[in-house]
Parts: sequence; structure tokens; C-alpha cells
Amino acid sequence: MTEQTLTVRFFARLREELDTEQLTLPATKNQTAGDLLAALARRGGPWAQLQGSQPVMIAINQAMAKPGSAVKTGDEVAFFPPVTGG
Amino acid sequence: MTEQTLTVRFFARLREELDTEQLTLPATKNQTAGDLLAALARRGGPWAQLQGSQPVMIAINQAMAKPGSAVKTGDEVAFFPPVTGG
Amino acid sequence: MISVQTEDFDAGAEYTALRDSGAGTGAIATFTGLVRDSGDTQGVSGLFLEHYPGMTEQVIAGLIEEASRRWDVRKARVIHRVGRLLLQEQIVFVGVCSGHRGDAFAACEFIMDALKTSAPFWKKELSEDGEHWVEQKASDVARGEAWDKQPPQN
Amino acid sequence: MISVQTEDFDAGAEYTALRDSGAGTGAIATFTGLVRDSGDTQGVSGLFLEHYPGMTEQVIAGLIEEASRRWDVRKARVIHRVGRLLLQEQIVFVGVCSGHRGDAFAACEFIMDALKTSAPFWKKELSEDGEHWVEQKASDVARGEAWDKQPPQN
Repeated sequence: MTEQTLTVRFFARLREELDTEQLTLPATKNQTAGDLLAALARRGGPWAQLQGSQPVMIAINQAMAKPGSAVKTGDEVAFFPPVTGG
Repeated sequence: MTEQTLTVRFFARLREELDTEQLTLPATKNQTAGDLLAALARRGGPWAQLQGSQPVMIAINQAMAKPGSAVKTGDEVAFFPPVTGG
Repeated sequence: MISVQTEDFDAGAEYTALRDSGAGTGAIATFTGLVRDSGDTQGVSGLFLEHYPGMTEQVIAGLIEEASRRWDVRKARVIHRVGRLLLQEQIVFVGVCSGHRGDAFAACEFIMDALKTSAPFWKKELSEDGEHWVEQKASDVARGEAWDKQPPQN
Repeated sequence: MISVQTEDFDAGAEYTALRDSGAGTGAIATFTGLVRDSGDTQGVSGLFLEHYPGMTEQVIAGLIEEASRRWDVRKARVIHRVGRLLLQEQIVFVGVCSGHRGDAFAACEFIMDALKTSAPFWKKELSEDGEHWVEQKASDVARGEAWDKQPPQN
């Protein structure tokens, strides 16, 4: 059986502080973006900030999403700080 | 004694319909822009429109003014339709 | 800086001049109006624009002063053409440099709206059927008056 | 049309392209944002701009679509630079062609405000003391949200 995975990407301050651009994680059933964040935060150290006081924005397959949004095999899930362009 | 006069100017549709760009009129005491308009309207014909249903804007010495604004010797008084630039 | 002129203008060069005009500029808003038919007449080929020389420049200077009191305006530029203009020609340019984007937009739009209702310009439409003076639009008057009611923004 | 690029852009040429882009255009509003320090840090020398390739373009396309539903938008152009930028360099250009000036201003300002709160760009300030990521401003969020509440204008 092929492993079911999804891709997690980080941008800007999160990318730097986690020293991570991209991860491949197993996809599990009935998972939400919030579940992913919680699982990553349990790694401790800088990862704890994913459930800290600073807001973390979520995109799934390059569209803005919410903690309750479902994530599934093959998805590209991104976590990043509030945007500051323009 | 030098005659005391003021200059009256017309613009746009009024200039065309009155076939007049500029007039020199005697200045009288305690005169308002509205008095001038009324006097000119009494000339009849196309001049009657100066007190007709179409609004007439007033400038005195190149600043917007009202019918009640005083006019005096040496003033440049202008009458014109509502502006349509931009 | 204010120009009332028959010649066309180069909006790109005007933008560049605004951009180079001073320190602290973070935001440049520009507006350009082009000749189009008013929708009231068939077969419009162009416009003739008359103005009140002297008063026009004073009124526009007053509008820029008012905008500068209400918003952060580092520099403002207004060009208004007069005389005979063909469809799609440029009529008017308003450009504002500011430290802040909200102020740049507000000041630019205020000056443009106020030009329509306060500056002594008159348009005559030239069409197959002859010429006729354009009437002032109630919507322009309403837009102009809306700025009186609005409290200064930052 | 949307460009996300490291190279500078020619705002004048962009204006000309908008102007030449179609019939019926009566109004062109443009906005350009330049690099300035945020006021939070001393001695800022420039910015580094990061973005989320792919998502950025999709978000901006969505903003242009939304603006086109709400206002008369004949053509819109957005350019956003990324990478390292010095003080006073151009960051962003938004240009909108419309039949009407109110629509041109509203659509241009809406797109610009929404870019600040919806498009995945992040700014890092580069200064004598090192680098730091710029925090999102509450005032930008408030401006973005104000467009939700506003009824479509004409």
C-alpha cells in the first residue's frame, strides 16, 4: 500500500523560526488544518508557537482556509504569519 | 467726475446665447450681484434667462459668489452656467 | 502645480516627476480622465472645453490647499486641458504624493470630484448633429457635496 | 493582468498600456506604493519581500474578479515586486480603467487595500540593527474589512 501523504509549507517568519520550508506528513482520516497545527506544535521548541498567541494563517491548496478546514491526501497545506504586502 | 463702472463677463452657453463676452456697466451704491442679474434680465429676449429656471452661477473678482454678494466699482463680475469640467 | 493648457500631457512623465519630488513619499495616486461621449448624444466626435482664465487656476489652487489641510499631501499636480479635444484624448490629470495610501487616494479623488463642481470649465459636445453644451450632472454635484459631510480621514 | 516580479516596472508605460486597452474608457486610476520605513525601526535601508508563488497570482486574480463584479472595470493591472528593494523603490502598482471615475477610484483602492490583507506577501525590514519581519497593521485589517461592509457603488 502506498503511503498517503500531504505537503506542509511554511513562509516568512515561521519558515525562518522553524528552519523548515516544507514537510511531507502522513495524511490521516478526518483531519483538519487545526489538527495538523496541534500535532506540529507538540514537537515543542519553536514549533510550540504554532498554537501560541501569535496568529497563524492557513492556506490549503493555495486558497485561504481555517483551522476547521479538512485536509486530505495530496493536499498542499501552508502556514504563515499575517500577510504584509502592498 | 470719473464714471464708476464694473465689468461683467459671460461664459459658455450664456456667452453664446447673449452673444456677449463682456460688458462695462455703471456701478451703483449698495448693489448686489442679484441686482445686476435682474437689471440685465430686464433687457428681455435671451437676457430674460438670467432670471429664468436655469441656474446662473456668479463669480466676483474670480471667486464664487451669491446673488446677495455686494458688487462695487472696479469689480469683475462673471455669470455662467453650472460648471462641467474634469 | 497647476497647468491649464491646450496641449496634451504625458501622464507617465507626470508620475515620474511626482515620484522624484520628495522624501517620505510612500504612495502616489493618479487619475486621468479621457474624452468619452456623455451618452446623451449620438455620434459624438469630440469636445470643446472653455474656461475662465485666472479664476480656474485660483480655484484649483484652493482645492489643493483644502486637500492638504485634510490629508497628508506631499505634492499634488493638476493638469486640465482646454480647447478642442477628440474622443479618447486625455482631458485631466490629478496626481497626489503622500506618506500614506489612504490619504493619497482620498486627496486625489477629492480634488477630482471638486474640479467637476467648482472649477470654471465648460464642455461642449461636438457631434454629427452640431454642438451642444453639456449639462452639469446631479451625480457630480452629489459626489462633490459628499466630501463636505465626510470628516477628515487619516 | 498580474505580474509578480523582482524587476522594477515603468509605471508610465503601464498607464499607457491601460489607456490603449479598449474603447469606452473614460477614467484611469492608478496607485503606486514605494518603499519607506515603517516608522518602527531606525535606519531602515530597504525591504526583503517574500511571497507564496502560485497562490499570490490566484489571490490577486480573485481580487480583480471581485472588483469587476462590484464596479465597472474595463481593465485592471497589478504588479507586485518581490525580493530585495531599497528605500524609495517602487513596490506595487495597481491601475484600473473604467467608464466612470468613481468606479475607477473605488476598484483601484479596493484592490490595493485587499492586497495588503489577502495576498500572501511578507515584508522584512533591513536596517543597521539587522532584519525583522514587519507585523500586520490593525489599520490595514480595518481598511480591508471596511470594503466588506460597503454596499457596491456605482
